[in-house]
Amino acid sequence: MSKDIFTKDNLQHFLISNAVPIIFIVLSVLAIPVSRFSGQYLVQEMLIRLSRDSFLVLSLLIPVMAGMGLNFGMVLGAMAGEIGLILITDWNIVGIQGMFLAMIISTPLAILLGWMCGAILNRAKGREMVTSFILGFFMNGVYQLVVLYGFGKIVPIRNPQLLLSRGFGIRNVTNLEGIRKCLDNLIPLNIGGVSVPIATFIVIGLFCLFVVWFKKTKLGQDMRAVGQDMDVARSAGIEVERTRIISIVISTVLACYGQIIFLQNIGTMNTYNSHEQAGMFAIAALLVGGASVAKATIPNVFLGVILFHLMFVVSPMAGKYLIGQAQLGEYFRVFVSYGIIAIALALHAWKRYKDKERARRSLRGNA
Amino acid sequence: MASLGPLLKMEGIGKTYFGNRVLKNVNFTLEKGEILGLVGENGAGKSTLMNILFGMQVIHETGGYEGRVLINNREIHFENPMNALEAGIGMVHQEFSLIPGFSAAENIVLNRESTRYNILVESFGERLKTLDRFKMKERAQAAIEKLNVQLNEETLVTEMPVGHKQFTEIAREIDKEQTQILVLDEPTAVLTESEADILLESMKRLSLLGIAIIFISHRLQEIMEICDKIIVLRDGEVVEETVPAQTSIKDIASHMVGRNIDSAFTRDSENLDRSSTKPILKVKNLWVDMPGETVRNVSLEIYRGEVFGIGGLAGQGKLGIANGIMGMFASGGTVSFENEEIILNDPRSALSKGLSAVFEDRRGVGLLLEEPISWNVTFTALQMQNKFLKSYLGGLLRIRDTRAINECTRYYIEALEIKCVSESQQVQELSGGNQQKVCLAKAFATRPKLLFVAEPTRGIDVGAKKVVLDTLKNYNKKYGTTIVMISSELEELRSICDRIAIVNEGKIAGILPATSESTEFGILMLGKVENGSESEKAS
Amino acid sequence: MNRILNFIEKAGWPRVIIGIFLLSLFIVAPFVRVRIDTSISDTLVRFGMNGVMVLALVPMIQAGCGLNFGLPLGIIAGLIGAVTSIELGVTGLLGILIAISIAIPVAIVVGFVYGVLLNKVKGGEMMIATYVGFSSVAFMCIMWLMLPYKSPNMVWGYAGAGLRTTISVEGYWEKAISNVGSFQIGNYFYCPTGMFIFFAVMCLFMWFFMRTKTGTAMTTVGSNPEYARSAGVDVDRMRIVSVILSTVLGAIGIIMYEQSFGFIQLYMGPFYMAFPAVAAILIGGASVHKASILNVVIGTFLFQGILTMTPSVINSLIETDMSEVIRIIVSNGMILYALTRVVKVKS
Amino acid sequence: MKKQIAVNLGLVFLFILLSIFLYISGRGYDLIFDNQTVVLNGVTYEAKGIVRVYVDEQEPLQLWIDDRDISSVIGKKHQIRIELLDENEEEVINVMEKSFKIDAKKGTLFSVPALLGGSSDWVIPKK
Repeated sequence: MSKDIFTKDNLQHFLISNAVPIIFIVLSVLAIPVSRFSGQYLVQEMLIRLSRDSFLVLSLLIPVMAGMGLNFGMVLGAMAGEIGLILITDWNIVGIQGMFLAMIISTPLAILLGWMCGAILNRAKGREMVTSFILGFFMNGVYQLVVLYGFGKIVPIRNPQLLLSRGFGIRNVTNLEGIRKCLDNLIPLNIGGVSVPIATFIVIGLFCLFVVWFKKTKLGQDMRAVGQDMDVARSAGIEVERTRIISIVISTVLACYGQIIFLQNIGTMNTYNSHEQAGMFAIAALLVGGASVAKATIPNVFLGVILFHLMFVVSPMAGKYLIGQAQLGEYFRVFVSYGIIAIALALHAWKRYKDKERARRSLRGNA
Repeated sequence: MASLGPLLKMEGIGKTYFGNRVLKNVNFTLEKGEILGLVGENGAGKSTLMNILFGMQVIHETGGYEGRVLINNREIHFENPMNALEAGIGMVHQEFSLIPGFSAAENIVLNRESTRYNILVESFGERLKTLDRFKMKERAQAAIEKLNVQLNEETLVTEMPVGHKQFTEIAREIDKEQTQILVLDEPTAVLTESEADILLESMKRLSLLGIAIIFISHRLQEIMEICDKIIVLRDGEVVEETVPAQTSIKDIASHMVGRNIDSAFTRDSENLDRSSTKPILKVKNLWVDMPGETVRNVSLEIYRGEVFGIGGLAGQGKLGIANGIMGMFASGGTVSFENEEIILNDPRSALSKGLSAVFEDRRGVGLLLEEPISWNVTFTALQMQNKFLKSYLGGLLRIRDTRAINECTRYYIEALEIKCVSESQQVQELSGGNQQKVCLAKAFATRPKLLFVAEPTRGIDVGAKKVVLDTLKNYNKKYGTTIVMISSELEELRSICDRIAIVNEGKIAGILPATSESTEFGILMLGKVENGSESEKAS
Repeated sequence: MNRILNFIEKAGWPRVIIGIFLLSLFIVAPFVRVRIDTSISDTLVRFGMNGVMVLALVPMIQAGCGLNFGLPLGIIAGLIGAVTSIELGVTGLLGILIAISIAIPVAIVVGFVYGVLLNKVKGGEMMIATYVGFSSVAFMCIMWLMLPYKSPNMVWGYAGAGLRTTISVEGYWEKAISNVGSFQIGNYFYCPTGMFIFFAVMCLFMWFFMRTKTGTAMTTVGSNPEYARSAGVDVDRMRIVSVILSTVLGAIGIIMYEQSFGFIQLYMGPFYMAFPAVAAILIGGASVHKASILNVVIGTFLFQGILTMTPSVINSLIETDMSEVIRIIVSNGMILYALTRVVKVKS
Repeated sequence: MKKQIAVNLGLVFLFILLSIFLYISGRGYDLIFDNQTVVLNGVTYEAKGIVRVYVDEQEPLQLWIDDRDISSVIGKKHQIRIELLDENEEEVINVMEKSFKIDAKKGTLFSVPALLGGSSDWVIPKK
């Protein structure tokens, strides 16, 4: 075999490995001029969305490290965060204190839910993703049961503005005016007409440091080992099941914080939908950033958030100018977000198959 | 602490699995810094012995063992392998137990990493200590140095040649400070010759450092070269305990395979006078990429109506031959049956020409465990030969003929004495021997001209073994079907085959008449005959 | 006592619990002034409406492709057929026939592509199927806006283009199949005989198919692909056939649903439609890799029974509408149970 | 192990303390300032012309006679400054500054006339 073929093969390998980000970059480059948005506007939007979403997406990293794939069960954490937010809104705790209080009270709940999720996933090894996905739906039912029927009856809610007119159950939209942008505006900074939510970025930065540091701990090392080969890890004396549960617990708790940060930026909360969207968008963004089911890094997170949201902001307007219908762009971005997950998952499965074949070919070469 | 007596003493060890005796009164001792060579055929009881030493779960689950294991004159009872590790016994398995994405250093100190304290430990426990990469590297280097091999501790396992993986695993055992006894299970099987030499050197060094080694290998010259003591196991018994100076390779080989001819395996003399030498199956330069059973270059001719045996040690490729011809694994070369070429990599081709196979992996390939016996028996015939189908609407609609299927199944249940409730019983509820008979019935139902039977007696009891072998013999006699039997048990092959080929390292080491001396087979198996392939070509 | 335990063991706990729950709903119904005949009639109608879509899951489960969360693909094919049939303006049984005969070729093409994709991603089918289903629904949202349908009954009045979200089939083929031989007892009980006959025919077809050479091979592929391969079965082809069959049945299923329901729901309508079907078959006792027609019948009846009864009975009982929440918890709980059921160790 | 439990119990305790602190310091209140004639403890306080109420650093509320307005504040301790203006809203006639703690039990409806009149009890009880 000549060297040519080898490099062609390499190039192909590179393109396949990075297909998703490349598609997105191309799409964005084409769509940005069509949408007629100004550069400053886009920069501002991207900064807002980075501050809003990064934390949620980062919460996905640790289960990937432990070999459990994309944690669709992060919606459980988001639910825990929302329950915390409903409570502090009812108590009328506002500002940064309110946000911290919401984090503190939802933490035990998130730990509990994460533990449950991890235990369930341990019973479904090899199909963690689809199981955590369905678990998200299931817990959404339980969440509704609690929030729609329990709140105001069993859990006392004093603020009538939160409750449905029938006297119990939380309204569809919860107003979070009290903590709106409390973190984003904690340290005001304005660069050339673009406001930068510096405090949020500090929190995100700290979290990145945490991830980097965590990888260097014994626990992080164990997780990587479990993620790569459960049997070897077990025979070396690592508690596999426990390690897997811990990784899900961490992810769930972080998703809980992520959702709180996300909602403080938005300022209102769709009581019964926010968490579902959170999970879907976070996973789509991570995949767009070039992560796979088996490998996800911090740069993937930021690249993904930027590319995914660029598409999100740009596509309705691009659709409008291109075909004359904003609705079309709207559907297009829904299509893109689901499609990208489908493509990324399929590519990963396909790549795994290809890699296996490559490995086999090299084996034959030696023989 | 001065210890009296030997480091390890195994006294009167015996073990039965479900009534099958696999170990009987095994005694040996191991001194500090001694290298013990443990040899024996597959199934001679080596792994069981080591499993006992390690306190493996499988031993407890099947009713424990007989006899006593003493370390430094104190009797020990290991609950699980962790206890054994704590007591200073290290084991390097045949399958690599390494984390692929980790470096050599990370693997060497796996789950025993050097760590540094940080404040979070107070709340979250020991596991949040940070890794001390520098110290980990130092330890890895030290362990590698003891082995005296060229191995960069930063290399990832995925990028390592096989030999380095082996060294990494041994280094891991050495890094454990308490390790006094090291068990190496066929460490050189996957190594090239030069790598093997380095490994042997390292072993000698380790023994000088006072570590005792139990060395399991099929390469007898290695055993001769470095062992202080050799133990030969056969059928669960120690048949020979000697030192290299007083023995020869040939001696050991004959001890390994030579056994008293069991009455169950007496030969029918009539098999001998078959004189057909017309080839029915011609195999040329076959390679098969079957994991763990790679076939590299096999050329063979099998004669019409004979019972042909393929023997050899596990992992040498004998199973790959049948799997490759039947299209189950990627393969290449030319195979022709009755002068028609078989298209490789397509199971339909071989099946449609009248070949059939009973695979060694009964549960994996051979059976539909969750389906009734009748399905299992008739499926191939139904798919490949359109048997057992009932036509409706003038042939437009053809559905399964349950009646014919059940009838056929009942016939085989009777003929092969399959013990079951009815033909609709699920196969997973049957015993191993009866499952094997179902596999045979499946092959018979297609009325094959040539039948591959791989490891037909593996994991079934003696009585069933005899029925299976007799069935094959009778089938061959009754229908003149050519049978190719692949087995690790040489005596079994010798009892029913006409000719036996021995496979070593993916190649045919030689083909001998079944009546040849067992020592000759033993030597072929151990790869001692350098010019094996040439002699085969000449014949 | 032992016999009861034995029965429960055989039927499976979830099925017994759900059965008892449904039975108690029927018993309680008269006491809270819910008409029992209406309830039974509603249950039967919904059973017939959903039956074929649940049946569509059988071939893929049997072939080892798992639960077909990609059912929306078949549904979309059915929707294209239905919408085209209305565009042509054909009414009555013929209208349905045309809808089905347009839907089937579309479903075959879509199913083939989908099957090829699933063959490339063995082991990860379910998750990928889910997202393929989702994204295809979103893609069709774009298409519904752009396809050149003209019938004034279907397009947005103000724009003159783009299909509406809900299209009534009244005046075309509403209940065309249901009403074949249907009868009414009193004011409240209606039996859609035609729909049952149709469903029975589909079940019979499936029963026959599973006993043909191809059907047998398909089950074997699901049971042990290696065994099937060693017996000369083209595993990939069988899987594709199963996916096509599932997609076609999904297409027919949605047309059946629409003619009874009276409306075609476009856009995000088919989005979550796979989940109730999957839940139904699992309630019927199917597992991730084994399903029978009996599972379909029992499961659809139990699941639809609960969906019909909970709103009326529970609402009157506690004066709160909890049916939606109960639906979510029961259906997803069932799927979760099936996914986490420890696979019996092969002894 | 025991030490770890102790440390964690301590941490939980700290977090509970922190929660209580956050609850108190982050609690938001709606203070209602009422400029109507009231009778408190038998004393009548007349509503006064135009008043400006400064709460903490916020924009002032401007109250006419019989007027009331809401100011949202965080935490318990607050500073208010009330200015009584002349009819042209130009000159400040009277200034009153006061710091106080909110007692949620007593209520958050405050009487401006009572304050200006120097009453110590200027919270209008809940009805």
